[in-house]
Amino acid sequence: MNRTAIAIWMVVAGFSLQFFAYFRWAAPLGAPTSPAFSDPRIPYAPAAFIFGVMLVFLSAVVYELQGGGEGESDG
Amino acid sequence: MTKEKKSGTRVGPKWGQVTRRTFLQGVAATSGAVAGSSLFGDLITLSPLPGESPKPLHEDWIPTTCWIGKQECGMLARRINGHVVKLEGLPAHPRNRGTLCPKGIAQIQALYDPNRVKAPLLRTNEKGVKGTWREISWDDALDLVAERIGEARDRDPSLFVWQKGRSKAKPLYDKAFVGATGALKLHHGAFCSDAGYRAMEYTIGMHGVMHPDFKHTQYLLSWGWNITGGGGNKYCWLTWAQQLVEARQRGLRVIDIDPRLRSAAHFADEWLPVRPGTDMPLALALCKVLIDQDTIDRPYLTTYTNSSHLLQEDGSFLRDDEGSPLVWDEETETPRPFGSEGISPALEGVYSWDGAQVRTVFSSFKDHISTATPEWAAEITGIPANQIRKIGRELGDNAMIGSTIEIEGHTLPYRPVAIMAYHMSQQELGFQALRAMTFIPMLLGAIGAVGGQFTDLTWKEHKNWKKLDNIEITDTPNITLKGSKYYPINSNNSSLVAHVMKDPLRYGVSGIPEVALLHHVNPLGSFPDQKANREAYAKLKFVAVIDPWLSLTADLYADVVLPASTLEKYEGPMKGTDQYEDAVALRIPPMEPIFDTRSEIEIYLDLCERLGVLNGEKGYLALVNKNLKLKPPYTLPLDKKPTPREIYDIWAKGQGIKEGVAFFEDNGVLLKGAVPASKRYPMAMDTPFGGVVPHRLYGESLLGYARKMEERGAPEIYWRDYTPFPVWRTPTLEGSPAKYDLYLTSFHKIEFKQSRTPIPFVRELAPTQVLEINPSAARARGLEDGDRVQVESHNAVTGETRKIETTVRFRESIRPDVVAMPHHYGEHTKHPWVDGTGPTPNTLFFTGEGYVSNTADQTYLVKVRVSKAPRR
Amino acid sequence: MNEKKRLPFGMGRLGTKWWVLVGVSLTLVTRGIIAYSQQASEGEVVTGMRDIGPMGGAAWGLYIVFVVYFVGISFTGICLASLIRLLNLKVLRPIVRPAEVMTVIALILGALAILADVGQPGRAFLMLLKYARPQSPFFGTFAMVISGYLFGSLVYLYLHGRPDAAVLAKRPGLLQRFHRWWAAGYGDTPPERARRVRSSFWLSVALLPLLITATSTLGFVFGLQGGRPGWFGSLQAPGFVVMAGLSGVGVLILIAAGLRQALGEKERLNLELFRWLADFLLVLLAGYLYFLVVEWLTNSYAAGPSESLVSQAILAGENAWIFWGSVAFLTLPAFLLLLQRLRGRVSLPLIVACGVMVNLAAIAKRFLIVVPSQTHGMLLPYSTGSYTPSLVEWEIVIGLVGLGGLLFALFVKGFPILELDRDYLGGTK
Amino acid sequence: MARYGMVIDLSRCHGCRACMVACKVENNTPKGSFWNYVFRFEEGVFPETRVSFLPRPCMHCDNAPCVKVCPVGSRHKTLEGLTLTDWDRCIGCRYCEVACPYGVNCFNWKDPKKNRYLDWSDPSLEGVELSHGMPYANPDLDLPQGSQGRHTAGGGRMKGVVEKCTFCVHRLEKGLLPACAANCPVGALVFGDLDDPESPPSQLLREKPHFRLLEGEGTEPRVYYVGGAPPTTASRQIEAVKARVER
Repeated sequence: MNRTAIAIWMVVAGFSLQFFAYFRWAAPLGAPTSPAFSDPRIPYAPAAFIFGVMLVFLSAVVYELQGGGEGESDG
Repeated sequence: MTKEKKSGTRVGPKWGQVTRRTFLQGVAATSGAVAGSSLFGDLITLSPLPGESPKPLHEDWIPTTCWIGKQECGMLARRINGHVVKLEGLPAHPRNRGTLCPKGIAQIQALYDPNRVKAPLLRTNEKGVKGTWREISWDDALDLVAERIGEARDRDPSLFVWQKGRSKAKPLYDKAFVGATGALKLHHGAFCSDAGYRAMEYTIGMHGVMHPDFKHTQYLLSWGWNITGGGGNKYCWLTWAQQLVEARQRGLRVIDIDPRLRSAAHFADEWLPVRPGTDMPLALALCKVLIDQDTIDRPYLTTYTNSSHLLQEDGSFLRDDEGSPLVWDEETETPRPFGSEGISPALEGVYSWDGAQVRTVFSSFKDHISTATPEWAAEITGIPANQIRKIGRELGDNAMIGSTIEIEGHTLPYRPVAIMAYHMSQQELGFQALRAMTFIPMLLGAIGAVGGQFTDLTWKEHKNWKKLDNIEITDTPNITLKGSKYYPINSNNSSLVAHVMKDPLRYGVSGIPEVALLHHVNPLGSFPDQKANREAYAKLKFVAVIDPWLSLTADLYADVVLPASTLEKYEGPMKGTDQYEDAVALRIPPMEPIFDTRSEIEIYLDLCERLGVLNGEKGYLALVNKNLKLKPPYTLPLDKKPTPREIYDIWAKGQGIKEGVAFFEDNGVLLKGAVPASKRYPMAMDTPFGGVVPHRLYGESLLGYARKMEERGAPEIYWRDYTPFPVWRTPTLEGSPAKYDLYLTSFHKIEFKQSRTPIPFVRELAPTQVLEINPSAARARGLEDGDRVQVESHNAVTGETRKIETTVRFRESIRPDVVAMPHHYGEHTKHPWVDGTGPTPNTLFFTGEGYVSNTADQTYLVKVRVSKAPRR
Repeated sequence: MNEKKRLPFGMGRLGTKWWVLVGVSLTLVTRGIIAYSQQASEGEVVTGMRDIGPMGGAAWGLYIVFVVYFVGISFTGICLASLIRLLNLKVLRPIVRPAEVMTVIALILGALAILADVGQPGRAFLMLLKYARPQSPFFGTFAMVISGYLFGSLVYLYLHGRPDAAVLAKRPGLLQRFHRWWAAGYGDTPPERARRVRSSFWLSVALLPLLITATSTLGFVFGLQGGRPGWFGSLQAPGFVVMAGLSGVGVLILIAAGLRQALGEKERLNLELFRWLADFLLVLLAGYLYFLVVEWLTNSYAAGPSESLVSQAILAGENAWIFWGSVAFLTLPAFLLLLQRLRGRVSLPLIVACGVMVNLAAIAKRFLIVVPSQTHGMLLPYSTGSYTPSLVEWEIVIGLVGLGGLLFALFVKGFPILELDRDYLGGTK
Repeated sequence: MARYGMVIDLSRCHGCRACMVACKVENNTPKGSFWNYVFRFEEGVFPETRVSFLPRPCMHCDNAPCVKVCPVGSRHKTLEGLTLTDWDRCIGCRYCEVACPYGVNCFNWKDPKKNRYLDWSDPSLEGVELSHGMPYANPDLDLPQGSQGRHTAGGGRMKGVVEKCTFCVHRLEKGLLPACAANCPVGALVFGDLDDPESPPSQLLREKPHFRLLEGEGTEPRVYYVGGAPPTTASRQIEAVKARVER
């Protein structure tokens, strides 16, 4: 896969992760009337959200560091 | 008792089906499972560690009776593994019906308070300074105390004085112990409402201070009554509060008469901020309004009071040869003995008889108060004349004179107006002020009527009714000055005791006690005039103190301190009535004492044993039998020292309870059903008012006292207030120089009232001493809320001044010429929640001539000046 | 040349001034650690904070003030860096790296300040990853500001540092492995350069809105609270953004001035650059003063009774000296900078003084936002509360500032604090 | 399912503060921490003054600001209408505390074991087992509560977490009233199922005009007041307690 595709894929995946984590997996939004509002619907949804944010930024790293230059990434 | 018995506090359906659970032990669970709790705080959780089996907890409920206050509410102690974890109200108990006041709940801390006296203490330093102590064994302590008491008693029983604050088992302490040892007995009476008690005993023959018939009263003068802050007569707080609220929901109107809006504060429709110490003129003016508007109950006055008695010129009753007082019979136009059949006595009138002029008491009273107009009273009391008239009119309207009501088949007078008063008798003219106030329901015919004026819980003649009428004056009084030419009527603990101790010869007292046993009493802290008390108690050669905490008195003057239990003991029996329903209860120890403390009964049994007065026909046990009214076969054997539990077991069986004390251990309280109208309403009784008739509008014997006192050479200051009708005069304290421009009065708080104990929960609610002052008065002195101030009191008789420092607290609801301080600060020592909480106002009050009533009862009123505290 | 053999910008050489900086910082950090261990063992009873209500305290105090302050600084750092790159502002180019470093360090300090504040710091990480709720405005602070934004800034710093790292990676020495790791094979080839430019652009594009969102979220932490008079309001978030800009530019001025002094880089960090920064400051000051007037007008015109109590406490009560002090420290710089601008002069000491003043004003303003609404903004008639930071709180906060200095000092010695010129070491290439 | 609430009859309240002490003993709250607070107010200028009282438990709001802001869902609403704190989850950020307009939250500023009323570790109490640093600890409080089995009952559990009134969730489970309501000597605190029209609080609400505190904040409290008026800016607090935590 080429670096642009990977990067774009990561950005899309990251934002999707953020979206789903925020709106679908984390504790629901709205007037908190029951215990359901205190627990994420999927465990560790907040971690997924943060991972999504990281994924978006990591895409830039991947984009730049993806093999193909003159040196090997030893990072 | 199992917890299923606890009822009355359930909510709807349960959401979880939890019945009896095995509890995880808190300690094991938390501390066991905590990992890495150092730097980042406790890391969760409660599941027990593997291999650690959860300890089963055993829960049970023990019924008992509150120890902290005076009204003895029923309690349930929740125990876990034998230790009390909570005290709740006992639902069945009429006085509190499943609830407790803040002190009641808080007393759980007393059970575990490590600042209590935990073993008998022997003083190791000189007296008069903070004590240093050595713990000794009970045997050594009791031996020492008994030896010193015995040694004094052998010389003269009156060298031994027993003084109590508040005790809960009169038959075993006041009567049996005092009886067996022949001790001179002192108590807190003069520092309580005793002037009021004497006034009621003398005027209507009942023991108590005025309170209403809350189920029926419609119009209430709340006169210095401290419902929201402190309690009242008979009960310390809770029962009155419950009844007041129900009455308010029913539509009771409340008029609050008080220099400081506290009494019934939230529940008052109108506030009359009366100048302190001027209640008598207000009462007299109200009497005049009632008479002027003719809202008086003539049949009651004629039949049940001495209003119709004929007075001779010299102020004595016109009597027949047998000495019976005479009334003017309008039928025959002759004087006839009061109470004769078939006569129609005149209430008013001036008649000639036997060449002399006689007039009825009522006519004389009318003359006496002819100048007591609302305008006159307004000048003195600060209450506008039209407001006095309005209250008088409302009293007259609400009294519904002439109306009756049917109760339990009795047709009874219905007069739904009453006065509630308690410690407001603590003023120089307190005795006469209370008499004047009693005249108001007397004129309205409300004494003992349905909805009317009540005093005691039952209509039973008090022994003082007759005793006070028999004028007996002795030339050799003891330190109480009872029967002396100075204070002939007093509660056998005049507030003069300290002064007499200092200078007995001045009052003709030949000797003072040498050995004292102080039972839950702290005169140095809780009686006014700390200075006089210090000097007096310094004269005692040996002082033993029975108290759970180290009181100021104990710390300064005790030789031995005997640590008493608090709640954890058998004690009683205690009345459980709330006026309307009768009950009797016992105090049951809800758990084993933690410290080496003993119940007072045990202490007295041991002391009597050592003194050799336990057994025998006149011994302690015989007196206990007598005072508990124990009848064979349920009497204590006189040759064997019983345990307190055995005493109550026999008592309970004697009451017809076959389970004995176990009944109370299971139920806490024995309910005796509703108080019947025939006991509750005097007019429903076979002899109305229990035979206490006529009520004394005119105090003939008071005049007699004055004459005899004068005859024996007592100066006028002592006898001037012994007048047959209440006579207003300017109180002595007004003689202080003008710069002492504020009245200082004191008050109680619900957090401490009658508890005298350093309990952290309530100390936190009311942490420190303050001086309440009206902001306008404060600002005129350059003071702001929270400023430190110096309060200096002045004695108008001796010129002495006293000073304390405290903190200003603004209150709009106080007369601008009055400042007020709460009690119960600075009375105990060696307790982290009491040390440094501030001075007691008792430091500022004076006792002695001018600052006691004619019945030697304490005045809690003094002129002071308030200024910014000097910088240190 | 001798110059060429040595590492640039004082890297690797530990001079006296550096040791003094490190020594002072370490002292502060040590004191902070001691203070924090006190707090950790005794609990936050060692702070001046107490419960709102009967206890009459403020539940948030100096820690939260500095969370807001640190995050604000970081915002400006990355914001300026992005703008400079996006708009290719040549004059300001030299402060791009200091700004990026400032961002990362300030965010770390912000995160630590939050840890200092919470009662269960050990738990906080786990519970937040497990349970964090988007509905809580803190979600923004925790998830976006601290994690997302910190990560983003690190990526930004990292990628922009690669060319320099690549250059330095060629030099033998202690730091070679570090630089080699950082360079990650960057060869400065034209495609790499192109990628560099492209990713840089997109990163900036991605960062800027995140920044505004994140900083606004911090405003929402307060602005969404209807129950605290003085907090609720739509101006809260934009106000936070502008104030963040002020404090950030202020700190950047100090850093730039410090570097100019310490490194003797009078050419790269020239007065023109400071003029630009001063202009930024002036514009932001004007903006903020506008907000201030609007806020004050609104409050005095139609504030509810509780709002009035809070503004009363701020304008005339016990906090008045802080308020009027901050107003003075905002208007005085504005006046001085305007005067300087009109006279067409550039005075470095004056600009530095303005930087110091706006930072003090920023801390003071944050204090006024956080505290009086708690102590004086009670909607039930509790007695008025009070809050005075305790010594422990000051020590921890100053320790954090010290930690910032320490991290900066360490960075400076390990990586070029100013971007290397294109032809740097060109000869050896 | 029952949805609980409380109606406070101000015409009955004496301001005696027994509810505050009952709460303290039942819930083992540490020094300075008042889950239920009874205001004593004074209004007016002499002689036209008025004294009134206002008990303030947690309002258990239906639209609770504290629940909204809690970052970790420790503060939550139960199906029974209670607003509870899971002290196993609380991270101690005190956001609930600043969000609450009623001032009901209590943070454990120090280790509760070291914040008890007396030094219960005194050697003279050797025979008494201490739990949570006190001799009269309520064992029910350590148990998980409700359908979710969360640790929500009691106070003084651990350092660095926020606690507040739970309406005595552990007592409700046993079918008992909250300690304050069960004890109120004058029946001013009326507790029960507000969804049940026959429950005592529902009946009281039908009979008397009522209000809730800070109605304008939109918090929808489950605590109602009858028989009085809300405090105003003219209400001066008198006789404030000593709510202090010291080092």
